[in-house]
Amino acid sequence: MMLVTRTIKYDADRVKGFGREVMSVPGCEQLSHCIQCGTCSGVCPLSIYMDYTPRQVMALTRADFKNEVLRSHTIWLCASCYACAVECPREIRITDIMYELKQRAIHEQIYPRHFPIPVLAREFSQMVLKQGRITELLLVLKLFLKTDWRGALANWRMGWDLFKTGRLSLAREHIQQRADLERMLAGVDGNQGAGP
Amino acid sequence: MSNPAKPKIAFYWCASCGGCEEAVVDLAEEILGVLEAVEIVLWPCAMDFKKTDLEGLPDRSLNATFLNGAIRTEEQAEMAHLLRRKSQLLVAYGACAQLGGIPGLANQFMREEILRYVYEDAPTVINQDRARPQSRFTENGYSLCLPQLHQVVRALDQVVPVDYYLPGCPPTPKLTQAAIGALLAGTLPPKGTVLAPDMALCEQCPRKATKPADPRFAEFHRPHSLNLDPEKCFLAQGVICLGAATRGGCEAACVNGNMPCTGCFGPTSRVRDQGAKALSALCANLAGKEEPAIAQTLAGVPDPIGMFYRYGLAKSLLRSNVSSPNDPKRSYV
Amino acid sequence: MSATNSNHLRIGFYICHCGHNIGAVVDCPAVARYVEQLPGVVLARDYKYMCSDPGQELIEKDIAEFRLNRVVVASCSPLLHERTFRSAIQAGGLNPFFFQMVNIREQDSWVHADPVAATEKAKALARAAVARVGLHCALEVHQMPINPAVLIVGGGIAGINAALTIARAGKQVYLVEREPSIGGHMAKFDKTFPTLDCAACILTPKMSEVGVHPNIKLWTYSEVTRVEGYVGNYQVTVQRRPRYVNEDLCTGCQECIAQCVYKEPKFPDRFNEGLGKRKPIYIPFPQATPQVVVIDPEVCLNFKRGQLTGKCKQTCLAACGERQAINFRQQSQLEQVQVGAIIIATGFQTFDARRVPQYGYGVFPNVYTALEVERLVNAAGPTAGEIVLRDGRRPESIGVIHCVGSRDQKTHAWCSRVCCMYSLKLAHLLHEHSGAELYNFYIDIRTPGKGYEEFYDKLLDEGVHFIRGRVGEVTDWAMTPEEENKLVLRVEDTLAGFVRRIPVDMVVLATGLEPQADAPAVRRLFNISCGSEGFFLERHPKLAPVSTFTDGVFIAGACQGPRDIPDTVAQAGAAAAEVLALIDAGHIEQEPNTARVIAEACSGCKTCLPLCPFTALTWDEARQQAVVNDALCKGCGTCVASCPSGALAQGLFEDEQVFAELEGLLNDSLQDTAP
Amino acid sequence: MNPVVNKWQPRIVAFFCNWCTYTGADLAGVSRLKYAANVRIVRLMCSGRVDAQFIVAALARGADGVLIGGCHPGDCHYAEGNFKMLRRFELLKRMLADLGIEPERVRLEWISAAEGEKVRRVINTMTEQLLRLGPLQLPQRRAEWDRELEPVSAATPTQSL
Amino acid sequence: MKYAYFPGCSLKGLGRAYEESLLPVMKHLGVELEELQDWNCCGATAYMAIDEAKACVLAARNLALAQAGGHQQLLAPCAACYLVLNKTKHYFHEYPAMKATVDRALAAINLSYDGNVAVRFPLEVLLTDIGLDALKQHVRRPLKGLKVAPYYGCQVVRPYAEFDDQYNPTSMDRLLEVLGATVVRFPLKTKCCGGSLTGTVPEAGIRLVYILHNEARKRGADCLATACPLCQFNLDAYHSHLTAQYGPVVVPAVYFTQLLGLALGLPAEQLGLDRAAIPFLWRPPEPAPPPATQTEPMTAASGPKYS
Repeated sequence: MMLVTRTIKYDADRVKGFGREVMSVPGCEQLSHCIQCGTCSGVCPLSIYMDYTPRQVMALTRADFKNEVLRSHTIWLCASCYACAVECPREIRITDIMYELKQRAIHEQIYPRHFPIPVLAREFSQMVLKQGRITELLLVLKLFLKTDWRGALANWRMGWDLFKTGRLSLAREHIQQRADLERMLAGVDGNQGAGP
Repeated sequence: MSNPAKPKIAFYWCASCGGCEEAVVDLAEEILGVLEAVEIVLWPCAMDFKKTDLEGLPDRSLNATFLNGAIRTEEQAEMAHLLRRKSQLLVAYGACAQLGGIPGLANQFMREEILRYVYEDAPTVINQDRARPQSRFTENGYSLCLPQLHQVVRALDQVVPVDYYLPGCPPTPKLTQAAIGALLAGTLPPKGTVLAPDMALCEQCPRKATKPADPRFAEFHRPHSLNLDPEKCFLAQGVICLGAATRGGCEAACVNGNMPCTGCFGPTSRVRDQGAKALSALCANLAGKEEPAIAQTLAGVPDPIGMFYRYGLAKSLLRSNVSSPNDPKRSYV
Repeated sequence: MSATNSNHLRIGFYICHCGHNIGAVVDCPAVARYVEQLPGVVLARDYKYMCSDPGQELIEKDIAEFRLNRVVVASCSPLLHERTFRSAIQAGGLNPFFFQMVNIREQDSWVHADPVAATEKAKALARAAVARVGLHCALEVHQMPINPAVLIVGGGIAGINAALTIARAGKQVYLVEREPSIGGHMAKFDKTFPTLDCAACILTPKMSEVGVHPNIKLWTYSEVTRVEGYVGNYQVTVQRRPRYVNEDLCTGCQECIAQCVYKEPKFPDRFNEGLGKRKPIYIPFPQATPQVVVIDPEVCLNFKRGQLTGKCKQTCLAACGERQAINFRQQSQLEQVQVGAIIIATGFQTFDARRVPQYGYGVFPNVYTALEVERLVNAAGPTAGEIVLRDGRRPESIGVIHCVGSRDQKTHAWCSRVCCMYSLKLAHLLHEHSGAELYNFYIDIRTPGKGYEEFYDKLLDEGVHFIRGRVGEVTDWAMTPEEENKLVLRVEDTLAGFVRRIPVDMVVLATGLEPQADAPAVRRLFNISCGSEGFFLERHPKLAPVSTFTDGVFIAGACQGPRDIPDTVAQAGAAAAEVLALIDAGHIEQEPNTARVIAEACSGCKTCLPLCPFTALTWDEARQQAVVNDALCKGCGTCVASCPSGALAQGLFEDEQVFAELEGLLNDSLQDTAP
Repeated sequence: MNPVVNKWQPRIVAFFCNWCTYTGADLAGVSRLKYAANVRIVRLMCSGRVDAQFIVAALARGADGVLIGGCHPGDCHYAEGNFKMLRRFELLKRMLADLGIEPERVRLEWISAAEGEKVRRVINTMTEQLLRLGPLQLPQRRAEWDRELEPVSAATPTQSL
Repeated sequence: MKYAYFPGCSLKGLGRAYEESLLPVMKHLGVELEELQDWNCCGATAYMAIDEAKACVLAARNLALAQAGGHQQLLAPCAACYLVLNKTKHYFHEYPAMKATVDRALAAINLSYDGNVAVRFPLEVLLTDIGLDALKQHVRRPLKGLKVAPYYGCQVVRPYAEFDDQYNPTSMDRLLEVLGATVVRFPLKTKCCGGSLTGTVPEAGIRLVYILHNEARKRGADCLATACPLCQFNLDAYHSHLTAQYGPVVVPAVYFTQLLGLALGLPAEQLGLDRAAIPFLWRPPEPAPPPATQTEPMTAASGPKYS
């Protein structure tokens, strides 16, 4: 027997004002000018893996379909190569909009559990906050431990390569003025632009 | 001894240099004729009269008053009103009375600035306790009062209504005589008239023929900076002359003295603001087409106010420095 | 201000609601009530549409009934309806210049959102007009004779049509074309959409008619270099470049071409977009008008870098024989003509596809521009209509990319209007000529025109693929075997909702239309304006679409904005009609805003003399004063502003009128003097 | 400052040339661009017609700012009228500065018939600048100064002619 | 000439071969690099995803440090750092709010940034500040016969770089030609290498790496020249995955600075070439005898007179 799901959207499925909110963030203003030409998807190296194409994400965002957008894999697959941003005929900074959407997804805790990318982003930023610099080995280990530890095993050979060629140091990188970071970032309100 | 037959005339001076008084005297022997024809009841710089004498006269008992000088102080304003009341005709005599004149240039500064400079900042002043003249001063019972300086210098008709204007710094004897003549003969033009030709000076300028038909001013000189050709139009020599923007009637006195016209006769009847008009005319014929070139040419006009409003600032549309009270650079009193 | 001398004044004030255009923002009745109590005003009315006949009649009636001697109308821009109301007032028996118009639509109700502020502004503007109109004086309109000859710049389909229309009306036409032949872009096209009739077949007859028409002086290979004068009386200088062939002697037999020392055509052929070759001596294309050969001094052996060397056998001379039409010593010459009106029909140029590098034009040989394809599919083209690619292959699949250099902020923001339709046309022709599989990649299909949508339907029926998506890139790297040695288009099929890679043999770029590179120079030459995108600016988008802000200069065709052939021809007709209406009147009325010297005031200071760009100001030696030549004065008023003793005055813009206007604008105190 | 100032709105008098800037202002209207209602436009045939007298008269009569709009250099409908204005403007600016009038109060802009958007931008920015500068209001200021004449005239009333 | 030098985390870790080749090369060319005192992580793309404001502030600290050190020029060899620092500059100038945030944050640690420090990329410095003609003079061992696929990656030229074309950059091509190498036309020169996706979503990331290798190989390249530590890592470290998934497709991936070093005649072992997992064993032929005119390493200032 065939399983069917409802695909129709009711107005209740929208989060009214979401689109405007996003467009009010620095770098995202141009979204309102989108003509849905699909250039972004056409040049996106990862669009082939996305559940929604970048164009669709633009449309959904503008149309207030917040949940659909923030739950989509698209925003996490964006590798920030900026191809879309430079080719968009309406000069929409799609990459920046993707960042904004990622921030909101993280802010609202609605991204796929154990989905490595947001975890990486979080681990990365925490390490930067604490140490001021990144120690790649630690970062990778944390990532695997927090997502799937089998991944670490699967990659043992690569790890060995890197170690052997002296590219993975166990030394922990950090800056001297670690206190500075805190003082500096204390004034900065978290998630600026991510709205309420 | 006062003779009812003779018309009564008064001469008075306010903020002025006295040059206008000289001009009256310059009537030379003609003055005798005048003295024959009229009775002078007030002439402070020549004869001794008291304000009380004047106040004693019935209103409108003076046929005419020739008042020179601008109005700068309370006292001058008061005298202007008094004379207005006593006279049938009030004549603004000379550039200062007509336009504010040289004293009007003071309107470039706030009164307080002027006082501060004169009594404190001027290099030659020693005045530790920063004393300023007081308007009232009492010393063992005697109380003296000093007239207050007004905020701005005014032309006569900015204080009291004026019937006629005799332009010039000073007016020429010819114009003065003609005016008195017309007064005596009762052939004066309609009130409000300026008693001089209503055509710009160029018309009677001896150098008119040498005026360039296509000036493209690239550089301006100041009269002292080169020795001037006594025949050639000043503009042709790159020296700014306001003759074209100034009422004639002076017989081109300055030009004949090989100096450019500085505008003491004021604008013609069709111009409201002599300086702005002169500026519009002169600048239109500059050579430059871009800001830098234009600015370079205009660097030859270091002091536009002094150049275009030498006599007319008080009577100009803007009248004076307009710095607003909230301007830190300036201070009101 | 008028308050002082208002006793004799009887001013009528009218404020127009213009439907909701003004009425919805400005409280018109309130303004009327306010103006009614201004000095000199005897009546003030508000009315729905002042420009309507009833509106005008209302004014006429009131003038008689209330003995009005001045009229003020507050409505739209004077540039739109000043003449309308002046004639209404004239009909009412008043001098038409006892009138002042107040612009409360374009410059008030349409630009301000706040009704209160807009209404206050309307009051101030009305106050100013009332103050000003009191000082208006009766003026006479000067009439000036108009030269009936017409100059037309550009010999494309627009210029050709305008020229023929005017010539048929019996007027002398000078048609100037930059290229060696007239015909413009249309001559290059194969078929025209949507009817698919052959461009040459419908254009050639018109071209030859231009060539032979007694009333048309055709100057090809020529450019206008100088324009002086004013409406009705322009002096135009035309430079005719040397083609090294005497047009009157050449019969177009082309023997010379056959006999040229170059046995084979060797040089890229502009007319064929470089796809074909020609000899140094050539005729641009078979139907060229005039049928006269041209010698290209850049490549002719008889020249070196354009300079005559005589280092050639000059076999062409021999071929021409005693006709002696060929003249290597020919120099460029200047022609002077007097005309009363000018039509500019300089057309467009196509967008340079190299500016969109991701589509690989100039990198991949098999990427073509649409104009190239027009020649490629043309039976008279370099391949005689065979679709043979630059690399010799015959395409099995072809992709047509729409909107190249259109609707793109980084190149041109505008829609070029014709690309959709010509892309459909080319898709059809390419399919017809090659049997290849056709893909059209579009953002939106725009077919607004008679029979256009039907044509789209026809294409759908022919099985042409339409993929809604702007192509990301054209590349030559393959992911799959079938992509090897192909051009691959990566695009989102936005209707299907996923990304596709589509391999093709040939790519056609539907390049957009843009202003000619020298449009700014032409604009300056004729003293007209350009829009922000660079096309020539019409006087009014709806009411004066072929007029410009310079009287007597008109525009037609794609020089004013992208448009297709039907629209261009229609516009050319409109321009021709405007010109005929202008010159058939025999004279033009000159706005009485000219300058005048007040004789009893002019001191002869000469300040004004050098200021007039039209030499309307001259020196009267006898009277030692300046004098104004009314016919030459264009009424700018620069001299008036510059007269140091106020001895110059300007009709309609007297100093006192402007001062009164300022007084009115700024004197709010009048607000309190309500009765 | 005092409450009066709060509801004070600057008044700008604009002298626009008929061919470029006035038409550009019409275009702004046709394009329904919204801008500050503080401007009052006076139409002249050419910016070259703008006599410096007009500018000072506007200021003297109570304008807080004056805007002059002409064709771009090289585009003047009368060939060079806009240059004549530019030359006057350069000196006028200095003259006004000497009289304490802030340079922002008098502005010369080249605006073509196609630049409705620029009309909007210029008028809005100028309005903002004037709001920051505060009122000029010369007539009010004169009245305030002329009060120093009152005691005298009160003491000795003069019959008017 | 002198530049502040911002290595970034990668050049101390996975990408240390980049630094190991960059420093000697620059030294040899008379370019003085002064490492930024106590620099911190630029924030990179990951941080942008968490908090744009914080990311900008982090990056701004480095710009401020450069300014404090009296530098006008900041050299950022890592493409990601280069982009983030530039992006921060842009936001700093475009958005007053962002500027205010940055100013406030920096003030808290007694630093300030006036927006004037220029962020430079090695390719840019080599081509514009030194110049190819001057560089030519330094080539000791031309890379004769080496076929190189120039791979810029995305963030070197997009979206902020002004020194080269966004669609078809050529600076590396021109450099490699001067070094005597044969540059193959590589249409994927600015395509994405997968970035961090290789680790997080391998099926997506590694496919992108494969495409690059495959196309380079098909075009007969002996190696891919990269200008970004992450690109190099992706192209190099996943070779076993690639071979397992797609068969023998990999070509060596080296930093353009390593090739430059070889051409300048610097000893191969000092260029970190041995850090690659896919061995790059090609070496240029023996040097030609040095021209008489040439003596001590030349500085860019004296450059032109040789050319």
